[in-house]
Amino acid sequence: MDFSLSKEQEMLRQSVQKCLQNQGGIEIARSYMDGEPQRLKKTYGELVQLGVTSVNIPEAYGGVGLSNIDLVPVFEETGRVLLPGTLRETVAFATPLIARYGSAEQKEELLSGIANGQMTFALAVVETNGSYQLGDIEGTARRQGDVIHLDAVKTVVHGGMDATAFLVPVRSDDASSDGDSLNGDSSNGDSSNDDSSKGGSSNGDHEGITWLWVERDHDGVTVEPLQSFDATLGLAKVTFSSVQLDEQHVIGKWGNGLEMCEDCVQDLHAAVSAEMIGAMEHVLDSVTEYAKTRVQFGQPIGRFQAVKHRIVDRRLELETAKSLVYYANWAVASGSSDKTAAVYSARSYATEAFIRAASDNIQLHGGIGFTWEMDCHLYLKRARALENYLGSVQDFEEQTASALGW
Amino acid sequence: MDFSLSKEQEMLRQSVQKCLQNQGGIEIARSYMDGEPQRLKKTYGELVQLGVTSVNIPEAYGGVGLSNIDLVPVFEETGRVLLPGTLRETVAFATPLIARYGSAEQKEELLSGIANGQMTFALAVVETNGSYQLGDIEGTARRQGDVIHLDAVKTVVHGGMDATAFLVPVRSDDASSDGDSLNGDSSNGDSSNDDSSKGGSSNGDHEGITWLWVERDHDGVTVEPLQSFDATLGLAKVTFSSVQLDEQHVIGKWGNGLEMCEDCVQDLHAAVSAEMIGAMEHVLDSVTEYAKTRVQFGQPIGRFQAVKHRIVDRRLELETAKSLVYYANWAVASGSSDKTAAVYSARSYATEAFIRAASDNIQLHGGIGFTWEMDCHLYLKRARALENYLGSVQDFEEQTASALGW
Amino acid sequence: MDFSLTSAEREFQHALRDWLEQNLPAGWKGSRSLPKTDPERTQFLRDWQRRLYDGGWAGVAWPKEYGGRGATLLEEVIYQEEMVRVKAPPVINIIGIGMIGPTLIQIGTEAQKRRYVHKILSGEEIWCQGYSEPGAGSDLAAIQTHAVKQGDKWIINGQKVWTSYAHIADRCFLLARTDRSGAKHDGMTAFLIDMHQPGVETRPIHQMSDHYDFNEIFFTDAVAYEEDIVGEVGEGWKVAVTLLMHERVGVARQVFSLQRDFNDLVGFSKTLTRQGVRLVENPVVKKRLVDYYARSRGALLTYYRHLTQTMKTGHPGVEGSMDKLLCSELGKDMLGYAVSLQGAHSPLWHEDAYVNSSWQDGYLESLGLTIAGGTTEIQKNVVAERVLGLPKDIKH
Amino acid sequence: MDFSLTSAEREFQHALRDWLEQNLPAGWKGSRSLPKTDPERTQFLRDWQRRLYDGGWAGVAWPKEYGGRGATLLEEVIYQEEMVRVKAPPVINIIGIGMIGPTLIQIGTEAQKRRYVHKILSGEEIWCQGYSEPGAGSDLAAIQTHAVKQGDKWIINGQKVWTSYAHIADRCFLLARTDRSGAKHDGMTAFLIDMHQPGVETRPIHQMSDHYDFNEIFFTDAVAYEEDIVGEVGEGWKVAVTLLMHERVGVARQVFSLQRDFNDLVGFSKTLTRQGVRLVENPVVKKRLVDYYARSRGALLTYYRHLTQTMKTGHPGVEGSMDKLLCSELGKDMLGYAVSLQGAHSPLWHEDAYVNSSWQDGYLESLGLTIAGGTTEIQKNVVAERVLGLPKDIKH
Repeated sequence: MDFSLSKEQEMLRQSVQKCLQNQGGIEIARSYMDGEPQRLKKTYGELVQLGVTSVNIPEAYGGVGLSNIDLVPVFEETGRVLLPGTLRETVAFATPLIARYGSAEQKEELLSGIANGQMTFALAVVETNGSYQLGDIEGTARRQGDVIHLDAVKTVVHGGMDATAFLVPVRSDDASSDGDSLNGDSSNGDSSNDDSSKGGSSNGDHEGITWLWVERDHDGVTVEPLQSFDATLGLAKVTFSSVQLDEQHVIGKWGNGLEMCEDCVQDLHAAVSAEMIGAMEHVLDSVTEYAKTRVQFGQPIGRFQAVKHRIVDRRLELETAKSLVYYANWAVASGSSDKTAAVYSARSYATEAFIRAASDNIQLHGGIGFTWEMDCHLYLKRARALENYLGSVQDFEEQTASALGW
Repeated sequence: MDFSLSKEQEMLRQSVQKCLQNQGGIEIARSYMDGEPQRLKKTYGELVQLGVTSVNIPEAYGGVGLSNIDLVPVFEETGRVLLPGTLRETVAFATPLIARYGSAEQKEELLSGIANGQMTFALAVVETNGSYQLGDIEGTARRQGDVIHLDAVKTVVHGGMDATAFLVPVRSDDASSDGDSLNGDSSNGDSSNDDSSKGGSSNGDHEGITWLWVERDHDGVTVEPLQSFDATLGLAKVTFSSVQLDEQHVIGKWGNGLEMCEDCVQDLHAAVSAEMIGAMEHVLDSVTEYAKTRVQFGQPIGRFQAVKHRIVDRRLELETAKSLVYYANWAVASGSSDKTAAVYSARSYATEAFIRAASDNIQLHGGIGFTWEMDCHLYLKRARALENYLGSVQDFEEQTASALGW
Repeated sequence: MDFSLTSAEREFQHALRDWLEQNLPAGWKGSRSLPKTDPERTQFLRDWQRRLYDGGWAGVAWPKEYGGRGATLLEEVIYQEEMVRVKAPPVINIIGIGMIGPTLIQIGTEAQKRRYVHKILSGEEIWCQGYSEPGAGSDLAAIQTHAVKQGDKWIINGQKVWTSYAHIADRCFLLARTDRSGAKHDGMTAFLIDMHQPGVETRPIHQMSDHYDFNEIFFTDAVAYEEDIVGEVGEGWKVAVTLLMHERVGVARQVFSLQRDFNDLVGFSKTLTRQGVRLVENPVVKKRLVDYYARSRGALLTYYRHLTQTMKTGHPGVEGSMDKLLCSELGKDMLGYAVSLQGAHSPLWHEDAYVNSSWQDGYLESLGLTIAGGTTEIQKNVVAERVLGLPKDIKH
Repeated sequence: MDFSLTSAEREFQHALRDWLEQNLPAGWKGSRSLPKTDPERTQFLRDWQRRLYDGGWAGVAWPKEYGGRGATLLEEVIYQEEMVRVKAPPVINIIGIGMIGPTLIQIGTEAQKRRYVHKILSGEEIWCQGYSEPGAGSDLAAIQTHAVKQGDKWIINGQKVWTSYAHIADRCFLLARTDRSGAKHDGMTAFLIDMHQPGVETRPIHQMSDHYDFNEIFFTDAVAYEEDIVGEVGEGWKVAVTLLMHERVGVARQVFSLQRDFNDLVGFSKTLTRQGVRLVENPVVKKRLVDYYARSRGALLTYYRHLTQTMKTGHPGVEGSMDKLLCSELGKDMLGYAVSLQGAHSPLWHEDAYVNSSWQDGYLESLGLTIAGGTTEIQKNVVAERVLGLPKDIKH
């Protein structure tokens, strides 16, 4: 039994950390906020050079063939500097989605695009009603002959301003509705991962969800920026208006999108959680440092128990979150039977702990912590912006409970 | 606008306080725990002398004709010394129940018995399944001619070891079931308070609940003590086995018990909450005092912010609870339209605040606070024992929400 | 115990309501947003204060002889409640009206009264208050800004921070050190400084909420004169305390805002849904809302209880620290939750906000309310030491 | 990162399980309750320890040459986990086995080893540990119990408190002041005291849980001899620290108990109902249970992470303070909730308890676990200062 990262994992952390620091650390996010995404692009390129986007791509497709647990240090480091962009969605969602459910052709094309940094993905999931429940999806895909017609409006797309392509779940009125019986089984050749054993009868609103991928510059795609208090997220509203796609843009089985999503979204939440603990650790390190040096009443404020014990409280939560997040990533990577409960309980716990840490960080910095110049607020805003990313804390808690059989 | 107790109310407080101190304060509870209820009996007699049991009896029946708000200082003081016994149930439930719903004869007999201290009541409500929902009542009352047959087993009866009589809600298979059409309307002459306007169609499980009162020494009544971590409560299991009662033992309309209970139980919860803030205040006063005198590391421990700020946190909760409880009692007394929300939100808030205060009191006293000799634990145990008295915090919260129309 | 208003109080309330109904700036009721940029915003606010002044509603607590209404404490509270209720624009000279004017009326020289008091009420001269410094936040007595006497002038050098309205203020009530020899609390003097002089430079502070409500002020050989001193030289701390005592209604605005925010939160929880269920019917949300109901009502009722206290003793006590703690901590918690409940849309801001950007703005601002005007940590010390009599904290 | 056991570890686990299956005291599995009164209880526990000893399971971490198993750290942890899992009776000589024996083996004289070590493991001699005093709780260095040399004897006077097992102990590891001249941490000496002498009187402490797990000890001219000193005169503090270092598995019992309690809590939440709905389906309860799931798993996994640390560095660090904080605070919270969930029946106790009196007992005991062995407040200071490097607290 050994509950620490391996030497290789720690080495990857160090090279990522060094790379991010070379690019300016938090300045990458600040430049991005100021409307200058070049620094982010350069950083992304460097991370690609380090192999970050290849880590969890199967060896058969030119990747390193590692898993979530190996990505933990990467996301801890990107979280620490609040890296904007779509690394998370690309590596922790698109890669497993394509690797597990894509056709052989898609794996060749898309995974190598991810590996070489040419392709990055954002998740265009949330409908304008705010729901991220796939059951509430209103956007549609219809087949007409060989052509798939996509109509959807998706909002609060994280990284939507930056991705080169979108992953879009839509309601697919399948074969029966247009008399076309070709419905997709044919082209998604590589069915070894289709995992029909997962099955469970799909019911009611959950029927007929299909995942498409769409290039950003495809005809009929409009991307509009959304204003957010976390301007590092590149939030966008993406409209797909009479977009015509070929079969190659369907990922996995036509109509089988729900199970695919439930599977891969756990990889994503495990990654989000890892980012959170990285960010939280930064916040606590910096407030600890501040408490040692800031003097009031002739004392470093860290000598006052109101300050020191509050830092300890948050630190204990960080320790707890870190344990849960490491385990969750291990559980996902090893397919442990408790992985669903592990992921969602880590996600809900880390979410709330991050908010508290970021909020207390401002408080303990006093007035200065409330200024735009200090970084404190960026962490709180990120904490709040990630809070409801693809689920609320209550959703995560209910998913945990349900996974535990309650 | 004036949000403080009147001179008269404060005078009543002082005389109650003095009386309780003369009888030994917390020693009344300790004697009771040790199996010596004499001190409690004597105290009750003294409180009767002070007029405490007459305060809210209508003037027409020899009382002072005041209301809940005037009882607040009384219950704050009895709460402060954790007075055992049935003063609360007698004064804050039996009195309003009888005054509002009793027959003229009952008012004469029972209210004067309460006023002179000869009669005390406990609420035999909770069924052995643990439910205090009147809808779950299993005990029954059947009419046969002029005789009412009562069969019920009630548990966790607070003050059950001390009361001279019990108030018992039971399921009353009314007239239709035994062909007797007399069903009670006749004898409950004083219908001015029956408040049929409250009405609302009683439905399903809530149908046919009737309140009876039964003397402790009535044939067929068995009282067995229950062990509790709060040995000051006189908890009992009370069995009514083929108890035969006359019409005079029915309070209010036959089958109308639910509304009556919903009405008067608010008086009771307002009183419980007032006790809680009295107890909480005692706890915080004593821990504050301890923090000024106990020295560790060469400092009074109250100089350490971990201690002083924690006391402040609890004090702020006491201030909040006190405001809510005062207002709740005022709302009940004045029939304010927000009284239900006021009572139940005060009850749930005070309950949790009391537990925290009592728990922290032990913590801040350190090892000594954990001993039987110190009083700290008595307050925690009372806090925990009252927590679920006639409802859980969640129940109270739901009642608040429902009263607010959510 | 009585929660009803007297007929005089009710009359006061109705008069104000009627006046507001007639006089809120055109278009305000719809958007309730200030012009985005200076100087439009400043002009808008100056106009609003002038209108209040003309209507006799600028300084309700001021004595009648100085143009006020001589309102009772409770009327003053009613005033705050109404202003919050209708979401009236802020009063730009609030520092002058709330504290500096009353202080000058109480202890200013005749010349100071003649020169300043009237223009405070009318809004002709806007005031700010120079207290905090970079090294003196919670530890206010540690200020370093100093004034040195040269002939009939005092030469002032130093830096202030967290000064509201400084960028538009005409004058500043400034606390400066005039003697470094004694204890920290001694050797301070209170000055009335002209902000339109070469030695004074203000720099706005960009807050995390993207607002600019505070400023830094840099004094470089700024000048004050003998007649600008309030009280005596070396008695600045005492003057500052006197000034604070004029803050009679304390957190009134915050406590009423909390009630309004709570009601609005419940309002949108009745319409927004999560997984098809209205938020207000979601048991987990409902529990939280009931908690906010109890705590916001509790903060309000506690405020009233303390007010009763103030009315009886004739002066506000340290209970104000409790009110501030209750309000500011609850506000941060509740507004955070109000943002959170907006689900996927919660990070959206400004024009793209889902329910209303004021929730996001309010939440971000709430992070400052547990800091400004005495941090939560300092307030707890105040309550511990001055209400509960616990031992003083470590110092020096 | 790897959560699986090695085959050696698994073998160890299975051997222990098999042995426990065969050897738990008759009737224990049903009631799991100790005899209510002494001396029956003491005899029961002595028998249990003897049985452990005979089976080779009394001191798994002890070196083989002293009768132990030379278990690895992880095996020691597995041992604790299994004992908690089967709710085995407590080990009466736990202080002797866990700390005093290993300390004597490490730094005791040959004579001390011969005289004491074997009897510790067999349970022939029960040990207690005299540290805390009425005036020295959190501030342990403030002890006043003193030993004065008279000829070849040391005469001991003073009072100890919170001493587990003192009422049945044969010997006491005592920290006493032998020199008052220097700093507080100096001038202490560690003695091995005979508890069966006229100058030693123990008095049980009645706890709020109605248990008597602790005692006071009064020393009135009690006697120790030169050969009873551990280490050197004046080095008592160092010896006490050495002794603490032998506490390798820290809060293992507590962390495993938490998991067991959590599972049991979920267990009864699946059967008990509130208003006709199983507790586990009540959304508000469910939310709370999920929180306990995360925190109890978090405490366990954090404990393992720290263990990994200990295995790498070879000695336990201050991480133990974090583990203790997490476990003891969570325990108090969770057990209180477990009692609360029992609704109207929640105050019932002993034979009248609803689910099982161990919930009420456990909750009441949990109030002590945030105090004993270093209060929460002290542990936070330890973490702040020794893990985070924050400034030392005020002292003297």
